[in-house]
Amino acid sequence: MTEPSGVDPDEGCALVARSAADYLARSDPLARARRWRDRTPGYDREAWRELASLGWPALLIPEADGGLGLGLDSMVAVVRAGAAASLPEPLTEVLAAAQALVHAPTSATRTGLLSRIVAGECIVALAVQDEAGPIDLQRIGTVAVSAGQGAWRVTGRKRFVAGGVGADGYVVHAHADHQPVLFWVPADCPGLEVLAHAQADGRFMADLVFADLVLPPDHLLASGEPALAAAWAAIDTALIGSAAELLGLSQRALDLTLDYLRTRTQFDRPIGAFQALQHRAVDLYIHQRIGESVMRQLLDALRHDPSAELRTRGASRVKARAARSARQITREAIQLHGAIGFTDDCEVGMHVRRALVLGAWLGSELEHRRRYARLAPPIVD
Amino acid sequence: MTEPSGVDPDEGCALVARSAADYLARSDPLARARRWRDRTPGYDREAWRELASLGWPALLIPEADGGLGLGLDSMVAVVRAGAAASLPEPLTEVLAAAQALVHAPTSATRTGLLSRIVAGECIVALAVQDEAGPIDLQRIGTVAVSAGQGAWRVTGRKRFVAGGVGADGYVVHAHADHQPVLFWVPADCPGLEVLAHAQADGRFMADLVFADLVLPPDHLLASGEPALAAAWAAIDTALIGSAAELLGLSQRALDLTLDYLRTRTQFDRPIGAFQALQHRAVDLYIHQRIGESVMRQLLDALRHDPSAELRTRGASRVKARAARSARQITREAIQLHGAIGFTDDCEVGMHVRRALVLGAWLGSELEHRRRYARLAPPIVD
Amino acid sequence: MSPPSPPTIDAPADWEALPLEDFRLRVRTWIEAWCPDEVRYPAGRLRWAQSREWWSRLYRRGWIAPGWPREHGGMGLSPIRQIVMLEELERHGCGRMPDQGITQVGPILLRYGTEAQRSEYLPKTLSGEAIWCQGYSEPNAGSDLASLQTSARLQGDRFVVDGSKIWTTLAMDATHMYLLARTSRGARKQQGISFLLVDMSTPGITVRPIRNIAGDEEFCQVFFDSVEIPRGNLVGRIDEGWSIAKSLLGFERLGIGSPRRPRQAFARLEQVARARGLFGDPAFLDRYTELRMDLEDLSAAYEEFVDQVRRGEPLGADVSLLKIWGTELMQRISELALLAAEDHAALAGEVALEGSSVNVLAPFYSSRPGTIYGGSNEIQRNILATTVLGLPR
Amino acid sequence: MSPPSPPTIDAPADWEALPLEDFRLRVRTWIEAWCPDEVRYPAGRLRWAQSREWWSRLYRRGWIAPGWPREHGGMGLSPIRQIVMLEELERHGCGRMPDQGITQVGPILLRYGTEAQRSEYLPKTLSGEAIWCQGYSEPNAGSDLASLQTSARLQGDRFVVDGSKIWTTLAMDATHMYLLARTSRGARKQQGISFLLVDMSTPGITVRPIRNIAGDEEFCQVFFDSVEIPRGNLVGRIDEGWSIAKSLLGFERLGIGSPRRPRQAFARLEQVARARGLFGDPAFLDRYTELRMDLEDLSAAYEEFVDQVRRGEPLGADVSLLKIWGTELMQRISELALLAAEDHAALAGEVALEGSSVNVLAPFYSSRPGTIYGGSNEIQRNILATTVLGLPR
Repeated sequence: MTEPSGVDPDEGCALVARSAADYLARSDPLARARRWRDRTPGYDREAWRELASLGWPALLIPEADGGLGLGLDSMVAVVRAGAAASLPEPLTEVLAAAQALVHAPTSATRTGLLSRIVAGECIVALAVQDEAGPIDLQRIGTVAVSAGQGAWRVTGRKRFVAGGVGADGYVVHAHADHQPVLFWVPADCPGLEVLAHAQADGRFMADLVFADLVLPPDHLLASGEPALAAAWAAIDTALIGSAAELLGLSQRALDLTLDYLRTRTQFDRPIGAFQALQHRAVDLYIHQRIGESVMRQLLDALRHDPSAELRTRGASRVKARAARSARQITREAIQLHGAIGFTDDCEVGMHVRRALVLGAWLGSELEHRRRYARLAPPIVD
Repeated sequence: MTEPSGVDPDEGCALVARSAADYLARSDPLARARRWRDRTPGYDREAWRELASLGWPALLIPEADGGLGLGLDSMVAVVRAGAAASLPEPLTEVLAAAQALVHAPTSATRTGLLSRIVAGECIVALAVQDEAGPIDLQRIGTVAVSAGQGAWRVTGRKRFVAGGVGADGYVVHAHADHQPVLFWVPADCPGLEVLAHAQADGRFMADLVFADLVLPPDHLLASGEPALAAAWAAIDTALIGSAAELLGLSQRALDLTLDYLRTRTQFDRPIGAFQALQHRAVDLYIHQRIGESVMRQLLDALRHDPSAELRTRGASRVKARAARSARQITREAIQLHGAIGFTDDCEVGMHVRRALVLGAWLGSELEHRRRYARLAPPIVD
Repeated sequence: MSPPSPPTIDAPADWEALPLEDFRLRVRTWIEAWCPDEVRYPAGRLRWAQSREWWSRLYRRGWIAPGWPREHGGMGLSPIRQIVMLEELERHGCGRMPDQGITQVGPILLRYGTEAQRSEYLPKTLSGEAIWCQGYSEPNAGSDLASLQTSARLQGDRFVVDGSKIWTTLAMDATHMYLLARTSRGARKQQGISFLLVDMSTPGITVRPIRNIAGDEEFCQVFFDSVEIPRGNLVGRIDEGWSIAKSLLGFERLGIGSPRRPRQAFARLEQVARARGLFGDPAFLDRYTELRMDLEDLSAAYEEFVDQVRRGEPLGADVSLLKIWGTELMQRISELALLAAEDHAALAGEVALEGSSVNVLAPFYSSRPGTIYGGSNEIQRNILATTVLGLPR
Repeated sequence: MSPPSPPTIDAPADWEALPLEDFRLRVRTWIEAWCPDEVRYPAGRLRWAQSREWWSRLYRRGWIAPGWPREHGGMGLSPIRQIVMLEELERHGCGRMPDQGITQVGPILLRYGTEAQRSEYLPKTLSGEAIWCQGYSEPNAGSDLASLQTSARLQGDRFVVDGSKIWTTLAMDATHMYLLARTSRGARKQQGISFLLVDMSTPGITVRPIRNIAGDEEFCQVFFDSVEIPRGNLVGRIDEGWSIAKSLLGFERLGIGSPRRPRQAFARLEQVARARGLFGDPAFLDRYTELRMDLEDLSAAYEEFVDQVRRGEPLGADVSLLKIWGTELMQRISELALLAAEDHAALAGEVALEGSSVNVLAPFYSSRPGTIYGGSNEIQRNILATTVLGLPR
């Protein structure tokens, strides 16, 4: 993980969290999310530039590359708050894809892209999946062959590219010469077709179809082990970010539900006085708290041991837990709101739909429990 | 299934159910169960003779063999009522083992055994398992070879023989000449060792160890397909019987719990007035009702189509359901009783422990769901 | 596609005279021949525009009102034959039409209506000229329906209605509403409620569709601003509408507890699992089989209540157990379908899944209202606890 | 086996002066050297006869009362070091001794006792001469503890106690009891309760062990028939015992929520699964991993509360969430162990399982009281709902 050189990381994290809270309080992201949903790209490019002016896309980018050089704590704080506020911009998606660049070897392409990302001029998305199901970077679905003079000819297809509609380009995982590689693929590259799929939350995923797309030599970002390491860094960042979003939205859904229970009256009592509902609310609260603890423990552990091994295992653990908690909380939030909870006007629905998307993105809770079982040593000696 | 020749089956079932209720009401089987638990054989041989005088072991034995020739409905009614009353005698066990004899080809051994069973002079147990886990009659664990002059020499071991301690003999599944066979093995046969294992409910299971045990020719009850058919008839009867017991004991545990909820007061109210407990009680009631419906549907279906296929599939279905319901109900019965529910004095514990045993006997709910999935055609066209 | 209009068939004068299985076969054959494709396996409730043709065919056949007496244009079927009819419609995947006039208003007018009300409303309800919606729930009277506040003040020969109703299914398609309104305040809040018939074109009525979480508009809020309703539209006696509304329970509740809807969700789960190749995954199979057996066992319980109807016995409050088990099962099925769909579960609408096209989220969304509407499952549990289990209030 | 008695070790005068990890290592090494095998991984609570030797070793080492001040014979440890001590005992599998004198009576006497009470009881509590049991619950005061009825009438210089206490853990081993009894009736039922110390050998006391569902006798009912107790055995002020009893909550509740007990059950599950060869079964692995992660995630939450203690902050009511999650998780673990054991789950006691010997049912039984005692999980949920979530009472 990147370490800030100047500012104390805890201090940096606290500063960023405060500025995020300020921004979210004054900019009504919920209204923006409603305005943009089901319309490509699903978010507001203007707003993205404002986020960039707050430094959000730069959070995890090293200071040497023009970023803020903060740690995952800062990302978690910001995307968590963003999700609670229904922020529609693809922040986790860009932060994750940028991590692939951060972990790629130094090159002019890398330097140029990172500075454009920091400036808010470039929205980049991560394309690592060939099909649904467990992510497998050994699978050869997208292939690059030499097109002469160091150039590459790419054919194949990438699927489920979150934030991929409206992006300026993609970090694409492919195979060349029996090696995994990462390419930079600009969105306007001839031979690239971007197919938009509507997500449950009103945003869009892309399928990328490469039909004899030709890339210049300098668009190869990394190959071999470094390419794999960079891809996994990006994927883990996406998982930890999605877990943070899930925790943020489930906390918000829980708060809305508790407010409703306190104020809605039926049978001449606030419905929150009914014991059966109280007990269910407590179970939701426990789920939320357990999720928060797992995230906090992971961030603490990564501060002491920023190894890829720990990060990958922890990413699966926290994604599985946060998805589980958010599933329970968002579903019960509908039920405890009653009919109103099923309406589009009710904010709860925003969180329900977002939880559907995040729950499935890059692997369900089930898939991540399985992955964790493969990665983690046994618990009892 | 056997069909009665003279008496109307519904009529017969109703008569038997009434006499069972009478007997159970006056004979305090619960006290007997407490008296005999943890003491071999775990039940009262005197009481067994009384049950026989009521015709219970004869229920499923054809009239031609001296039995009552009633259907599974009658068995279900009686063992269900018996389980609700904590009857400790091995009724399901004997009824099931006798089914193996009923389905075996006619022989003097068969005739003699059936008449002794009807008379209450012979307690017989079924020995079909070589080890824990799914029952597999193709597995060759117990082997018989010729001992000359038609006699058989048996070696091997059978496990988890419910009702096997104190029995007068066993219907034993073995392999001879690469064929499945069923033997009659009297308890006093030299070379037979009966190892007693204490069950959670205070009764006993046996392991049978055959050390060069020699059986005369007429102790071979069946071989080949008829042996398999007879063994499966017995196993299915045991499963349906155990499901009926589970339903009986879970109904009783539920009734005790509802009574407790109505009468126990805390915080100046009957605890049954607390909504969270009400809702949990309702969930138990629903589990119980679903279980009853599955049993009723199975018995109805078998009246119209008494095929082995339907019986085997239905046996797994009803065992899985009844075990599931009884698990939920007995566990919650402890919790809803509070500390008193954890004491030995409280009747609930009898049902909790019996449910542990029946839940595991001849396959858990999980195993029977898997078996059902293998046996049953898909649900949706 | 079937031809535009079915021929007239000589029907036996008395459907009850046919043996039950013959009756079932006749119904099945006719449905298969004449049911238009557009009403089969819809994603949600059918709108009136989608239903019109099928309604009209059933009407001309004389089959639009299975439960009504024959002298009023119904089929005069006994409850069990009504169930057979429902089962055959379900079997063919026929969606639910805006049928509350048939299932609710007709029976109420037959029991409580005046001769004038019957002759005015029954024929046009049959023909589809009058499409009814239900005006019961209010923003502050959901689970606690009896606390409803929409008022109907009697002024001369008219009631003047003010207030609003909510969660009114497809009110935008309806020509009429049957309405519960408060005509006075009694000691108990169930008193003082009256049952009124309302023409939706009356001035002062505004219908606002409510978009739901899935993006559809099935429900509406209906506003009443000094809406004048002729006194003759009062059904039964004034202030005694609550017992009229309650009289429809029982047989209705059996319908809510039918395994039909969870079975549809289950079919969707199977479709997803097949496309994803999950039937070779033992862990998936365990989960799948558990749900499958929960569904089949729901059917066993449902059949038992149907038998009770068959024997002519009234249904007790215990029938609610079907609704609880069935609606919650449908939610559990929809959750497994999401897991089975993996990444596809993030996508809205129809999704291309290894060759087939599936709306993965549809069962998830459509399983939500079931636990809330028709008396929420919390209310059902309260009822079962006190009336069936005899726990203290 | 370790030698019969540990040597005397020169201890640093102040345990707090050692760096935390050094402290942990010292504790660990000593426990490993001196803890007798018979107190490790017991099936249930340790009886006094089993505990005596271990108690005595800890006492001689000066480690029997980690939380007591050093001037009273304790170690004077801060809360976080007490937790380290507990963790190391757990790690080594040390069973819980009859330690209520140390954890409950000592702190109460130090805060509310008189000088005479302290000098009489503290030394013999440390040495194990006085073994304490708790007399709080009554047959009609379980969840609703404040409704207790056992009476203590002040007559001259004595209280005369009548009534009975129940669910008294290991009362048959105890020499003394700390008792809540009613000395008067106030407007609120929490008023009028007093906190008394009782010598169990006083005439009129009868102890009846209660056999539990597993066949063990851990709990007792204790009957009081005109039992005379010196007035000097009153702790704190008369009628104000409720607040004394309540003052022990907080840190105690963290102990109840520790992952120790579910972790023991989980170890049993693993033992069964290994013997049954289930780690190759994908369906089992899914279930196993879910529980495993629920357990690890409980540890994450527990650590957070421990950190709170480490920072010297008081624990809030939210700590109850650990108890709810942990005790219910332990039950879920025990259910999977039953399924994993297949037919063996029918058998009582130690079962031979492919070479190893396992008591398959032990986790099932021992997971039951956790959701009932120490404030049932229902009560805990009530408390969380109203005090933490701010839901209306």
